Order: sequence, then structure tokens, then C-alpha cells
Amino acid sequence: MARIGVFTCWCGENIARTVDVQHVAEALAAEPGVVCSLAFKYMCSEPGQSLLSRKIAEERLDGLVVASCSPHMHLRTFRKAAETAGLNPYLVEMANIREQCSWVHHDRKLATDKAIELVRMSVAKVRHNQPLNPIRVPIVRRALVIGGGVAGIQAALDIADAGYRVVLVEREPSIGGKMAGLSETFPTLDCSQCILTPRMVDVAQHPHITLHTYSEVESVEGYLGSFRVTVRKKARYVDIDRCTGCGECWTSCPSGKNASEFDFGLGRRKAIYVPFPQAVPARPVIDAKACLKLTRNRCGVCLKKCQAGAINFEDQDQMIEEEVGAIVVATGYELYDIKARDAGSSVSGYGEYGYGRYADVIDSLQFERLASASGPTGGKIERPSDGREPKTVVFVSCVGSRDRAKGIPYCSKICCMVNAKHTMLYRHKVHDGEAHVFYMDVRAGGKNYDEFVRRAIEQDGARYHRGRVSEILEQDGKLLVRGIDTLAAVPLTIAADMVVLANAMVPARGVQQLAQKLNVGYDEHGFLSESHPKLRPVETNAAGVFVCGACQGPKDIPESVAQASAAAGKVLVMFARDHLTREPEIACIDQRSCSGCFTCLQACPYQAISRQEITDRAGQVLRYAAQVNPGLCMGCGTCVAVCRSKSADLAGFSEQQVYGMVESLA
Amino acid sequence: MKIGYYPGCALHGSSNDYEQSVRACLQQLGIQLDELDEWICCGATAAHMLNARLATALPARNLALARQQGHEQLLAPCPMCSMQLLKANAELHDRRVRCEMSEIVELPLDASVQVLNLIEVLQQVSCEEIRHKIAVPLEGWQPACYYGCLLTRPPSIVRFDDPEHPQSMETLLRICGAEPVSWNSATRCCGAGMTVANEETVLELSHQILADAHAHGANCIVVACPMCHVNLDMKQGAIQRRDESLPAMPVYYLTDLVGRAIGLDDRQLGIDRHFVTVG
Amino acid sequence: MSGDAFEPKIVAYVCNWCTYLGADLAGTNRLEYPANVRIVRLPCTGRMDFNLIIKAFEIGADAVLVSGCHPGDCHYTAGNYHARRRWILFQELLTTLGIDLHRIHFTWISAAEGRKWQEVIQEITESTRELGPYMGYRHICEVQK
Amino acid sequence: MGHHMDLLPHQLIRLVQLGQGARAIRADAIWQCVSCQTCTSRCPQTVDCAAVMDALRQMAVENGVAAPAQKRTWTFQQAFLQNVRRNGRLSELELIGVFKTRSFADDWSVPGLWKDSLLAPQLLRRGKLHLMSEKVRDRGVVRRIFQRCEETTAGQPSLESGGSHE
Repeated sequence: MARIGVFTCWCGENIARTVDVQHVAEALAAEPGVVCSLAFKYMCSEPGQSLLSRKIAEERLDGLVVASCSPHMHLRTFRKAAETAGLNPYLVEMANIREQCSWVHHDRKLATDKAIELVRMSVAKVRHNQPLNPIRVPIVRRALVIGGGVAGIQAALDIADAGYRVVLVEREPSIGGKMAGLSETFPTLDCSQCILTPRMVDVAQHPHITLHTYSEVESVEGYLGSFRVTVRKKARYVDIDRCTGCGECWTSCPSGKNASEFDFGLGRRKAIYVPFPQAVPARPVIDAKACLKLTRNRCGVCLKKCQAGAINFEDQDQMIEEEVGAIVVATGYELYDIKARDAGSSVSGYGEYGYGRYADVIDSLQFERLASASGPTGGKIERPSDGREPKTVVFVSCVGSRDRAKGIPYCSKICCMVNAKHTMLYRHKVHDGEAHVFYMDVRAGGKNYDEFVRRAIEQDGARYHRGRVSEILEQDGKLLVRGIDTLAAVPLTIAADMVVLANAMVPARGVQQLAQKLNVGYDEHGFLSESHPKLRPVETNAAGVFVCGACQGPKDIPESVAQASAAAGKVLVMFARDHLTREPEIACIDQRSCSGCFTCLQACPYQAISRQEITDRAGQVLRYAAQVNPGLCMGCGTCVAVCRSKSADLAGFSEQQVYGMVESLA
Repeated sequence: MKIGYYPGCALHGSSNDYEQSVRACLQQLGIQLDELDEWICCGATAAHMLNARLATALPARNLALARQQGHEQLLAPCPMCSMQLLKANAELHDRRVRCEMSEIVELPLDASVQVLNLIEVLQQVSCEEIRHKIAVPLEGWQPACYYGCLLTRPPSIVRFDDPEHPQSMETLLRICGAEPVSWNSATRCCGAGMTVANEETVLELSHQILADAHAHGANCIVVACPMCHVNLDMKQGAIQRRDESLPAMPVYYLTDLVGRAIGLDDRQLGIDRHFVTVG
Repeated sequence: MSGDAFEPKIVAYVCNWCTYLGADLAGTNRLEYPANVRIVRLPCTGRMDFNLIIKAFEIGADAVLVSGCHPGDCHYTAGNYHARRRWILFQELLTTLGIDLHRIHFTWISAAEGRKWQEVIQEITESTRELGPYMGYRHICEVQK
Repeated sequence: MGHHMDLLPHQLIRLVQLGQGARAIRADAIWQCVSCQTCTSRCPQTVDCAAVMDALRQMAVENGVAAPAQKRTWTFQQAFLQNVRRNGRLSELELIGVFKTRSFADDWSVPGLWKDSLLAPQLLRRGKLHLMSEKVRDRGVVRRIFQRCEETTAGQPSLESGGSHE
């Protein structure tokens, strides 16, 4: 027979004002199995908790119901108190008679009656509670970082510097990400490559970091503490261990008219190329679509020129298995492609701006390359159509961002600062040039940010117009930018030589597929979801998977770096423990009655259910039954609901517990 | 192929040259037009300006007639009509509106009739078929394709092509051997229904369009709208009186040029009834 | 629930992460609503075994509410979709059995929607008061016997 | 059209938001709008500006603040609908005749009365002018549709709440 204790809390006046707590305590005393029922002023206070401990010992309680506030408030508190007193914490339940009773009803009689029923439900549940023990999982103290931009580099270095091994996977042939292509950074105008490239070299030389460039995550299995990751190393056709990076191959390659990805199409590269001079690894890759040998079986000059014998036209994609305990996702962003048509929608972005039709309408990352000393023009501002120096440049904010009609309601956060920076860079290089900015609002929140924008306007003479650009037309070699200055209420037409569009930031392509492999949620725009917007900003709902940088939402370099260090910190917190524990409120399957239909296997959102052979003593397979992997199960209970033979159950919310609660209402 | 046909008032009025052109060209391409019996005016600008309910009821009556007469598809060569029909169609998805309208127009209603503009009907004929029928390739023709307002706007209603940079007429005319020019005014407004009421506006807007076409090297303008044709063709004399430097610019319906390419002559297409004639 | 006026008994199955917190928020904001509802906390509506609906009617409930996270917001990524899919199938079964579907309510209420929780409970209580006590289930049971 | 307007479209929308519709309906701008829908399709906040313009014009006439010259469009559209009501389809000749006499009554400009008539012979020569108007057979149903729509339109948006903000 159960020995249940019921403790009804006054919560000062909060509960006692509308619920007759004494009456509740008395009513519950009569419930079968309840051996002690008391009311107390503040159950969560120190005296309340010691009352609990004392009664557990005195009455030899084996079940506890605290009738007070929401379990989200204090369940943990009371379970801890019980544990200290020697009672298994999972034998404690709560009845929520504050948020869901005393605070929402005024009639004392009705509220008291409801409170009694609520407590009865919890008593009915606790009768079926079983002692549970937290699940221990071992940790592989090795981390995977996906994405080698500034955020991924920071996270990898932080974890590696703490003495743990890191596997860094980057999709492109070099790490560095978007930041490697920037000219100068706001609000200090320090050269982007000067601050980033040493960090890139650190990654390459770090004894604890294994770098896989030109590689992608193919699949992820396992769980917190022990993930098995398959990485696809794409065929590079160059053995980077043998290659010395001498450059003979790419200087002699005859195929030179390929648009450079790194220069966003403004520059050209060979078919065998290093994306940029400071690339890490500083080893070339062959573009299989452009290489004459690979496309038409001609040429092969690089093979002949290579002294190191590093060229291998037979190269194939390779699969590499990596075992890690934690994963940091830092896949970053790209710019909203205003040329592309959305499938199913007739809106193709900004046809009225002529991007893709007019050579001199470019986006802000392309402008970065024009302004960069290592860019296709060597840092001279030249317009793409004819190489002339543009004397009037218009910068357009919010192209895509904050435009509900285009499906991007959010602010991309960096563009206001990027525009201010661009006007400065432009004016520093073209002294007699005019820089115009069309903006909706200037959002320059950040240390020294607004000062920076004011400097662009006051010192460098950028002309800011509050209003949107309606359309861009081409006439006599000029771009007619038609817009409005709403402060002056004047429609404006500016005859410009070049237009720079600040396109919205969107998550890097393919991140949704990656998120599905990792069981990480994402929002309607594809940004990965953090566990809690305030208190768990780098955790995700998949235990052991962390996010940082622009894959989680638009952000600038300082924020990305800060978040990357935070994610690394969280990984290190994990690695500092001996072992990991997980909540034991998970599913289990009674294999004796399991019919092997595997509906649960299909339904499980965590791939926590597997097929297990049931064998006789001789090892002969009799049948197959489902099995729950306690490391993966998150305790949602979907398998319980779909099980046809009622063999699945969920600890903490078992069939007996839930049905018991409902039956108590009869 | 047989298709329901809603001419609209303009095509039975002063823009009957457009109807002639559409009928001739489509017939040559093997499309039979089956005119909707007892069709009524779509209400045009007037209804949506003065009485919102009427703006739904008038096109709804036509959609109901189409349904009753068994037309799954309905061609409305006038973009004003096709937009009004599409707008009503969209509203009829709401059950409440459907019931109410059904009572007003005295016929059962659903949102099943597919309303097509002229370009969409031409697109139904495959490129191969058109290419096959070409008798006189449009060599040397450099049309400025003019879409105006309502072929592509409002995009949420008409859902046709890119509202800011439409290319469907260009694609069709390239098949016919023409070299459409790239210009700025493809989706600008010509003044539309203000022809009579506010002539000043029309003359100014249409002047800009004609001048832009010249500036970008066009030797004609192609339209798929009766109102655009009136403003650019019939009013061109008045525009030239204000700006004598403006050279004459012939304005054709899309079916005029396609029709010529597949071997029809100007009389068959009604081109001889245009105001501006060149050569 | 004594007295002359009929007061319905409503059983609510809610998920722990959205609707339960929404109901908590209604409390924190002191949003008053009728005292007729009894909440059964489940981890997720994915855990919702639809026999629980039958069970609720069996113990004399006059209406049942099932409420979870909004589509796309599920704490367990897709539990609420599973619940919705199963509900579609189960609905047919209930109709065949002759159960009055007006007694069963499905909603999505997020942790931020305290106000919605209040409104939903008010509406359900009101509509159930109008429908009167659910005698239908008892009839069905007798017919089955 | 923007550069001709006394109040720009965004200013009109702002006035409406501020409850100053009474000022908006006095603007010349609402009569210069050609309903080309460009504003509606480009607005990042998905405001249907063209529909707002329609509503403002309607209110301007109802409140009697539209000047005859502005109202020309309006008078034209009214004449248009009356014509459709009578015949089921539009008869251009009839419409122009009615419109000219009405707007003549409003502003007495004789040139306006005759300007377009000069085109008549040219239209006639091109077979574009129809002296007989085209009519549908069942004109009863058209009349009834008009009646029903007019009955149910009572209670359109009014300006009662506007204008108090000055």
C-alpha cells in the first residue's frame, strides 16, 4: 500500500486568498494511500523544504504531491529536496493550484473544489510513479565544427586551445568564409584579411585541429556525447599532402575564363585554382566543370607541370567517419538572390532594380571585392561594365529585408553599417565622387556604430535620403535611380554610374538539409532555432548540438565571434564532466508483447528506435522487436501513442499514470 | 482546340481591330474561339471605383455564364477584363462570397473557370508549333514589348510573369524572328482609362513611353491591350502635335506581329485600320 | 458540480511546452476563466493516445480539449503533426461510433498565448453549457452492450 | 505620376493612418492617380495603396469636396456604369455623348465638348465607331444585379472619425 504525503501550499496569500487550503488538506487526508496531508505557508521556502524532509522520514513516505505553483516553477526544487531526504526524486509530483486555479478563478467555493480535484489527480498519478535514475552517457571529448567562416574558426580554436580535439569541416576549398572576402570592417575600418588570415593559419597549424576543406557532412548518427559523423570529402583532383603550392599548375592552365566564386563573378580564375592568395590550405582545386581534361579529355598541362605528382584526374569523393561528442554549427549566410525566382511564386524579387540585367548594378559583397586591395581591380573602384571610375554611386538599403511583400520581414541588421562603410571607402578612393544612400531607417545599434554612421555623413559627405528606390532605369549609359526623399517629400531621380544593393542576409544554402540530419529546428526563413532566445542562445533542442554565427540569425562579425566563443564554452562545459546525465523520463518498449510492426520507428522524430533481433538460446532469430536507444530518446511519447500492441510506454507519463489521472475525475 | 472567349466592350467597340487580329491569328494557329453568349461588361475601372460589390458581381455573372456554357478556359484579350475576372474568381474562393454572389447574379457559381490573357493562350500553342507555321520571319523587326499595368499587376491577382521584368511577349516574338529591344517602359502606365476624362495625363504618360521606345532603338511597339493601343496609336497624332521631334512609331497588337509571321496580311489582321501607318 | 445550472466537466490534454505554459501565463496575468477545466499534462500532443478521449467521456466529461504547440513549433520537432495526422484518422472512427464531434476541441496554443487559452476555455465552456450534459456517450455504451 | 501630386502617395496613406482622411480627400493627388497598381505591387508593407486611392475618391465625392475639374474622372465612371446598367454592355458613343454634356454642365468648357468629336470621322472611316449600341438580350438581370449591389452597399466607410487630429 502506498504511503503518500500531500503538501498544500498557501503561497502566502496567492493561493490561500481564493482556495481554502486547510479544506483541501483535510479532503486529501481521506484519499486512499494518503498518510499525511498538511497545508503550509511557503512550501518552497527553507522551512517548507525541511518539513518535507522531516515528513518523508517520519512517515516513511514513498510518494509526494506538492500542491502549489506550476511544475515549471518548482518541480526541480521539490525533487531535489526529496532526493536529499533519501526519496527518489521521480516519486514527487506537483498539482498546479496557483497559475491554473487560484490566480484565474474568483469564486472561493469553485476554486477550492477544483483545487481538490487537481490534487486528487496528482495523487492518482503518483501512486503509479516509479523510482527512476538519471541516464549516464559517456562522452567522446572531440568536437565537430561545421563551417569554417569566422564563427567556425573561433569556435574551433577555442575548443582546441582548451586541449580537446576538433574536426573542422568546410564546404569550400578554403576556410575563411565571407569575412575573408571583405575589404575593411566597421566600425574601425581595419583590414578584414589582416585580422582573419592569421587566425586561419592558426587553424591549419593547430595540433588539435583536423581540417577537412571541400567537404560536407553527409550523415550524422548517435547522440549527445557520442555522434558518428560521415564527412564527404569531395574530389579535389589534387593531393594536398603532396602539393607544395608552387603555382606551376594554375599559371599554366589554359582555361582562364571562369567566374571567380570568391570575387562573386567580378573576377576570373583558372580551372585549377586557389580561391584567393591567403587561402588555407594554400592548395589548388580543380573545377571539374571547367577543366578540359575532365570534360573533354584534352590538355592535362597541370599534370605535366606538377613536379610533386599531386594531380590526380582519377580522384573520387571519399567518405570519412569521425567520432565526436559535440557539434557546433556555424554555416553562416549568403545574400538573398534577387535574380532567382521563388518556386511557385510569380514574384522574382526586384525586377525593377535590374540586377543581372545592368552590369553596373551590383550587390554589397561584390562591392567589398571592388574595394578590397586583393580584389579583381586591386582595390580601385571601377564599374564592371566598362572599367570607368564611377562618379556617382547609389547605395540602396533593405533590398529584400523588411519587405513583407518579398517574404523577408526581418531586418538583416548589418546593412546600415555596411552602407555607411561603403560610402566611406568609396569617398576615400574617389574624392570627387558622390555617394548617395537610400534608407528606411538607420539602425546602428552597437558600440561606436552610430558615431560611425554620423562620420560617413558629416566627414565623408555621404548623402542620405530617407526613402526607398522605386526603380532603376538605364538611359544613355547612366543608371537612373528613381526614389523619394520622404523627409523632404520630394521624388528624386539620380543619374548614377553604379548602384550597390544591400541584399538581405539569408541562411547559407543547404542548411535546412543539414539541420534535418542534426534534428535541429529552423524557422520559416531557414535560420536555425536556439533552445531559448534569452537563456539558451547557443544550445539547440538537439542535445549536444550548438549554433553560432549567422546560421542562427543575421549578425555582424563581433556578434558572430562572441556567439562562437559561447558555443565553444558550452562544449567545454560538457567536456569538463566525467560523464553526462540525461532525464530518465524516456520511452521503453516491452519486447515480450512488441509485434514488430515498427510504426514507432517511423514515427520517432529522433531515430531513437531501432530494430532488434530476438533470438532463442541457440542464437536462431525468432523475430524482430523495437528497441529504444536511451541516449537518443527525448521522451516525447509519440511511440506510445502509435503503438498498436500497447508495448511502448513513457516513464514519468506512463499509461497507468495518465489513465489514473483521468479516472480520478470520475 | 476550342476555347471560351470573352471579348469585352472595347473589342466590340472602337478596338474591333484588336478582335479582328486576335481572331485571325488564333484561327491560323488552330484555336477556335467560342464567344460567351450573353456576356456583360466586366465593370472595368468604374465598378471598382464606385461600387465594390458590383466590381465582383459583374465579372462573376460572366464566370457563371462560362460555367453554364461549359467553358473550362476563358480568354479575355483585354487585360482590364481579365484582371477583373481573375479578381472575382479569387474572391469566389470564399464560400460566403460565393453564396452571396450566386444570389446576386442568379446563377450557380464556383471558382473553376480558368481565365487566360492573350499571351497565355498563345503560350498554350507550343513553340515548336509556332516555329513550324512561320512563313515570313520578322527579320529586322525590333519591337518594344509593352505590357502596361494590368497584364502583370496586381501580381497577387493576375499571377502572370514577373511583374517588374516580364519577358513572355519577348519570348514569343523571338520565336517569330524579331529582336525585341530592352527598354525602360515595359510596365509603365499609359494613362489607361483616363483617355476621355483626363487627356492631359494620358498624353504625357504616353509621350514618355513612345520617346523611351525610340531612345532604345525600337521600330515599333507591341501591345496586348485595347486601351494601350488607343493611347499610343490613336492619340499619337495629338502627342506629336505637342512634340514635333517625335517620329511616328507604329503600334501593333501582339497578334498582329505573330499573325504576320505566320503568313497573314495586314487587311486580314486589321492593321490597315490603325491610325499610325509606316511604309 | 451541484446546483441547478448545468456546469460542464471539461478534460484538457495539453503539451508541457506550449499550451501548459500558455495556461500558466494566463495565471500569471490573472486572466479569469470558468473553473470547469481539468488539465492533464502530457510531454507532447504526440503522446496523445486518442483512447484518452474515450476515457474522458467514460468518466463523465462533457467536452474534451486537446491542445499543443503551433505547427512548426513543437518542442520535439514533429509531435503535433503526428497528433494531427492521427486525429484525422481517429475522427472517422469516432463518427462511426456515433460520438458527437462538437464535444471534442483541437487547438494550438503557444507559451505566449495566455489570452488565447482564456478565450478557448471560455468558448468551450460556453458552447458545452449550451449543448448540455453529454448523455450521448452513455447511450452509445448501452447500445454496445 | 508622383511628381505632379500635391500630396505624395505615402503622405496620403500617412494622413489616413493619422485619422486625417478629411485632408487626404481634398488632395488633388487622388484624382491624378491612374490606378496603375505599381504602388500596390511594390509596397514592402503590402499596403494596397491603389485601393486606398479608390476609397479616398469615393469619399471625396460623397462628402462633396471634389471640384468639378477633379470630378471629371468620377463623372465619366458614373456615366460608364449607367450605360452598362442600361445595355449590359458599354456603348462608347452613348457614353461619350452623356459624359460630354454632363461635364459641360459642370465646367462650361466648349473646347472640351468638341475636342474628341474631331476624331469621330476618322474612327468612322476605320470602322471603329458603331452608331447602334450593342445590347444583351436579358437586360432585366443586369438591372437586378445593379439593384442588389446598390442595396447592399449602404454603410460604406465614412469620414466621421477623420479630421479631428488638426
